[in-house]
Amino acid sequence: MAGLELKNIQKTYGKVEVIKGVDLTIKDGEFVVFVGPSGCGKSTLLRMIAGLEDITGGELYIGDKLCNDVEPRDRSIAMVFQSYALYPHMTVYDNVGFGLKLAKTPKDVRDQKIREAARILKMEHLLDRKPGQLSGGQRQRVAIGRAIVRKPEVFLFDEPLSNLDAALRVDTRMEIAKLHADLGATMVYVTHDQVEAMTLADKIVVLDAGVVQQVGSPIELYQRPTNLFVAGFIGSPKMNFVEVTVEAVDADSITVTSKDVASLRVPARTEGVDVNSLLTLGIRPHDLLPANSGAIVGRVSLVERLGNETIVNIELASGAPWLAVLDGDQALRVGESLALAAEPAKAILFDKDGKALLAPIA
Amino acid sequence: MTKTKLFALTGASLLGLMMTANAVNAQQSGYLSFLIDNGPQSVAVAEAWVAAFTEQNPDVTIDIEVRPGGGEGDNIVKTRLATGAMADVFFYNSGSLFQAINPVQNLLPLTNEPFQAAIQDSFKSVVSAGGEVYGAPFAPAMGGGIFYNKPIYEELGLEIPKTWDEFMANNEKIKAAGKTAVIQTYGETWTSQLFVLADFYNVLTEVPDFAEKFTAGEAKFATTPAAVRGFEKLQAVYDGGYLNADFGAATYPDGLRMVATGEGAHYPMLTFGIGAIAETVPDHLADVGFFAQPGDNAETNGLTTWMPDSIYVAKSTTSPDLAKAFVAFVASPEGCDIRNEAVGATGPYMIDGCTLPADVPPAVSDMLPYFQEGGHNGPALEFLSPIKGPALEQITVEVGSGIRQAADGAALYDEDVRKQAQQLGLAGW
Amino acid sequence: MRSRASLFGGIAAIAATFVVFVIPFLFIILMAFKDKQQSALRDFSWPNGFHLFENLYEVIKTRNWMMITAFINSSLITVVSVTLLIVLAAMVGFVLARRKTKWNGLIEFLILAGLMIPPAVVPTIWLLQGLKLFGTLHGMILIQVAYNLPFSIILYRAFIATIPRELDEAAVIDGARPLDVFFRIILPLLWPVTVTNIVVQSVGIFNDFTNPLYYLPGNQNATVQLTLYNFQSQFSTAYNLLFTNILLITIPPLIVFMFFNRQIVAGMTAGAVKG
Amino acid sequence: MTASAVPALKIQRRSLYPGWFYAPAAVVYSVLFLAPTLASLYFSLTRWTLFDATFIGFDNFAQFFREPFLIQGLVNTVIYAVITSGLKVVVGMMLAVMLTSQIMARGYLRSVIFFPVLVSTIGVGMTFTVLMHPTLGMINQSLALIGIKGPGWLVDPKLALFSVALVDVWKGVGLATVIYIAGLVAIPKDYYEAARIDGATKLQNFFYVTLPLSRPATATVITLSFIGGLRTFDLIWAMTKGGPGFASDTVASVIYKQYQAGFYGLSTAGNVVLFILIAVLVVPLTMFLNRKQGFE
Repeated sequence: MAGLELKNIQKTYGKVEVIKGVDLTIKDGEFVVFVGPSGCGKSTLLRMIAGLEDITGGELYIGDKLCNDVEPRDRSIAMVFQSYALYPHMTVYDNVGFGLKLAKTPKDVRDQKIREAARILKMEHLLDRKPGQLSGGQRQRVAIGRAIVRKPEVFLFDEPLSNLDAALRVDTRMEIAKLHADLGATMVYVTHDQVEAMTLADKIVVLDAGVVQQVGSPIELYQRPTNLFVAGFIGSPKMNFVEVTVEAVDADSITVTSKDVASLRVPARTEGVDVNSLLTLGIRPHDLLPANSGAIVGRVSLVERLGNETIVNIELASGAPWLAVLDGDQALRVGESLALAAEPAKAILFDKDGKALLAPIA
Repeated sequence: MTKTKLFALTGASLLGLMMTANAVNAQQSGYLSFLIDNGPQSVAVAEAWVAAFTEQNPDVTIDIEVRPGGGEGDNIVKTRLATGAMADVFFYNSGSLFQAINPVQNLLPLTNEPFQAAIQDSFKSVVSAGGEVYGAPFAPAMGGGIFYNKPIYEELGLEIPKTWDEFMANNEKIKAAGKTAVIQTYGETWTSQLFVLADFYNVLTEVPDFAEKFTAGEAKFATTPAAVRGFEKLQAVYDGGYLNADFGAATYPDGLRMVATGEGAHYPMLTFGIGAIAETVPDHLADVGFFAQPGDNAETNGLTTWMPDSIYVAKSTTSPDLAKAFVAFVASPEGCDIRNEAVGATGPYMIDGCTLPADVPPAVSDMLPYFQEGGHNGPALEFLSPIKGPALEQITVEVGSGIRQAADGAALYDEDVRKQAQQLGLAGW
Repeated sequence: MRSRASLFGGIAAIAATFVVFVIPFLFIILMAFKDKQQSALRDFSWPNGFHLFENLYEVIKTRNWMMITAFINSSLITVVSVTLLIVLAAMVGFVLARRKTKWNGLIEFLILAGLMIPPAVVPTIWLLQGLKLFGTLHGMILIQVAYNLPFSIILYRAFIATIPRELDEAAVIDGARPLDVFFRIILPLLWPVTVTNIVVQSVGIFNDFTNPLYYLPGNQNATVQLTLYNFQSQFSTAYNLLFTNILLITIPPLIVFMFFNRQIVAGMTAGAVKG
Repeated sequence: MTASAVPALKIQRRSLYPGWFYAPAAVVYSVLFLAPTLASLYFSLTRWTLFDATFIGFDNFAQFFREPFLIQGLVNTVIYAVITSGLKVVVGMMLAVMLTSQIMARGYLRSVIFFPVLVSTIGVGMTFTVLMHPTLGMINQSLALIGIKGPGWLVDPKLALFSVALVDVWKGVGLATVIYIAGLVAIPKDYYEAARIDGATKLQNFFYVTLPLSRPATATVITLSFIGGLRTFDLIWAMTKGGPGFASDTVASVIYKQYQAGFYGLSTAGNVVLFILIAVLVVPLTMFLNRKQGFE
């Protein structure tokens, strides 16, 4: 078993920089998810780990071995592709066993391993079929089977669930989590879906424009995003933002106000923050509560009643569209005015560069 | 120039390679390869000669290879000579085409072989180059003229024409009788040239030095009235409506069959066609007669003659003695007899001592008087001049199909001839 | 309504194709059954008696059983050169479709040039002699490969572009080397085009007439098209034999076709590869 | 900008798509095709008897363009190529549409249409020469049965070229059809369904969906059959030898006749002319077709 070490990894195509110096340590047995919008470089980074893309600069260690110039087959990795990339002309059995065959594994050993993988993934009955005869979910299983049969030290997943329908996606996600628990192998997983990232990851790496924005556990990212991008990307529904003016600065908090927000005192890092300067206030929809004398007032524009909770779209005075997720069923009407209170401790302020002014952990 | 030499050198060294390659299998086993054209007569007679020769020499093996005839065959012969891959012994034309295969460089001289003593000088002259004789005749001399159907002539009471006007008058009567007067077979284009080529004796009677002047670029077909006559005659039979309905698509065998069976009255052709008639419609062989293509004057009526094709030995042969022995065999009276036996007699031989059987077909006996004392004959232009335009057959098809006027055709042929002369690098062009 | 329209359409199509495509073949077949006299009429009539076997015997035994040699030679040339063509062309097509470099333009130019430029015969013969390949089956095979490569490459390249690159990558992750990827993944997936290639090229090479005429002289090297040519003048008065010959040399391509017929259609219909 | 890269470690990893895959094909192709072709460029500038070559500059080209029938040959070549490729596109497309529809006896139709592709050109030429005989030929005899006097297909100078072109289409349309079938089945069904919902008729379906989306197939068919048409030789040679007279001569048959006549330099020059003709016509054509292809 092995961890991964990325040191200032860079990738350029001609003059276009795709990955701009990524440093990352992945511990043995960790489940790491690369998440970010499409085109952020997360797949490229994964393919560089796999050896499918050359590394322009920096060093990649798998275990203790420098792997920049090691052939993929010698990196003890396995990969599951977005399109599964099953070999259409081979049966499931042969698909799963192809790598072993190339490695000249004796036939009986091979057979045993294939059947074991099939058993783990509950696909023994599919072994004689060709990929064309399988459903999406079954193909997904075969692709995973092909990965685990080789007993790699690192599993690489490239958006493996994006071709599945919603229900299947949830099931398969759970299976992958279980697989990780069973195998205890290092897994690197790429997705653009932050829910997948949150549910699966030991550690999430948020990427944007070829740069690592933040690395941390899901809860850390949710509660203490380091910048506007991470704050906006992690969490569903998205965090609400509005521009505010600093009213007063204390030792460990800042009081802000605006057309939309009556003065709100938010715990924060205060260095370099001046009165009257502009900041961005972020509050998650779940952290808003209806209150008669709430700090935030808006007009209801849409109500989605889910029974256990109610999602309310409101339009603030400045025109900013916010969301609030309220507990229980709330009888609200479109057009009526709604006042909301926010728990100041859960609000986050961002400076004009988008950096979060997080209060130090007590 | 150095490049030219380089290529020549390359060619020569390749030639050398080929020779060493051949040497191994040839010396051990008295082996000859023998390249012939694919005409049925050639195949039949070649097989007969090989059979007879190998019977006399049991240790010898002779392998017959067949190539297409016509221009494609020319190409193969040239290509194989140029690349040193020629068979040991081969059939090929005499006259202008013989000159085009660069005999001095490619062929083995046969000048001093004993059998040459019996071969007529007129033949030797058309297979000689640079003072050496390279060939021996494997077929009888031929005449170019007109085959006619005897039963039609008898039925309509026609006389053998001595002038072109008489010929056309005969055609008119035949046409009036509801028969095809003149057979043409442009399905094989070479047959279309006969009216022009076979008219050359008539050209010579009027312009005796035409061939020399033609070679020198001084005489042209279009500007020599006697020479244009051939094209005009070709046009006249078309304009007169004398031709068979399918003249554009009919083939040489069709033409022979038609003239033999009376589907048509006249077919201009070389006399070697007799052999084919004997093979394909033997029952009608006696119905076919032959006369020279008439000119404008009955007094000078005579035949345009063709020298037979020749058998040659390639210089690249590894068994020169065996090859020469085989050629000597072919060019012997015995060889002539085998030929008579295999494909019948089609004309007088160019070899002293060769005789024709007594019962030759009428077409042959019709031809013989032109060769005998008091007869008139003269060689075709291609034996007097190295120049023969390659497009003549297309031009004669055009003139003979009414696509082009005779004078225009003659002028176009002059253009074609000019190109040939230039390619041959002749002076005066 | 609809089915009736398509029924009429179908019958019309069958009738039209019968006249245009089938009758000429029936003509060839009927001629091959006739005797010499009847065949000389060249009409579309029922044969007077059954002469196929004597015609066949006559054609095959002509010129010392040359037809047998010709069939062996032609089959050898066809099988070997088509095999080489498939492997070489697929290799080129594979790299050409997958790897974009500055050479691609040049390579594509050369491929197009190969489709366009008429081969230079005599210099080729000189070259073959220098390589000691002139007049040998090896030489002929290599000539066929060289002349037909561009077409095969074009077929393959277009098809390879439709095979997802992830398959190659999956194979690489599985530990495949380039040759494994090519022979175990790509080549099997190319089967539909390979069928097209086999059919088109083997028929073309088997039916080639010009190139053996020049590059393969000698009786022992005869190919089937040359027999047709050799016999043409010999048989020019015997249409029955001429057409028997045509019929005889059409049989091998016919077998290739019957063998691959379903796969041509199936392969074509398979379209893009599904994964 | 990426100054901290580690060039020292740059061991070239072996590519998944190694260049040496080109090598075997390149060797065969260069030695047996490219080298002789380049040599022929030299020979086109010589008077060449096969035995020796004399450098004469551009005389051969001058002579070639003085050929009385070269211009007609050039025109014939283009006409032939346009007719054959045009008909192959139109007929091939029609047959492919028919064969991909729910027509009865599809297997029979497919086989029958493809079958002529299998027969040798020489055999087809010989057969049709017999069938097109002006009096004895089956075609004209059949026409005579319904009271039509058939034309002299191959012997009428106005018709000969077109007759050969028709036979060429007869022989080659099967291949065009197969290429089109492949192109048509690759068109996703969604387009037809969308068009149907938009209320398109069958004809509109064809013109707005099938035709534009089968453009790659069209490009292939046109390129192949156009080049083939420009280079065509065996069929013309087997059927008319360029005749009657020069009526169906193409550049290729003119070249061959020069070659036959032993004018090797001249004929090689003709080869170069043919190559240029093809390049001038085909290169822009393929560029045009490929540019369009880029949109899909």
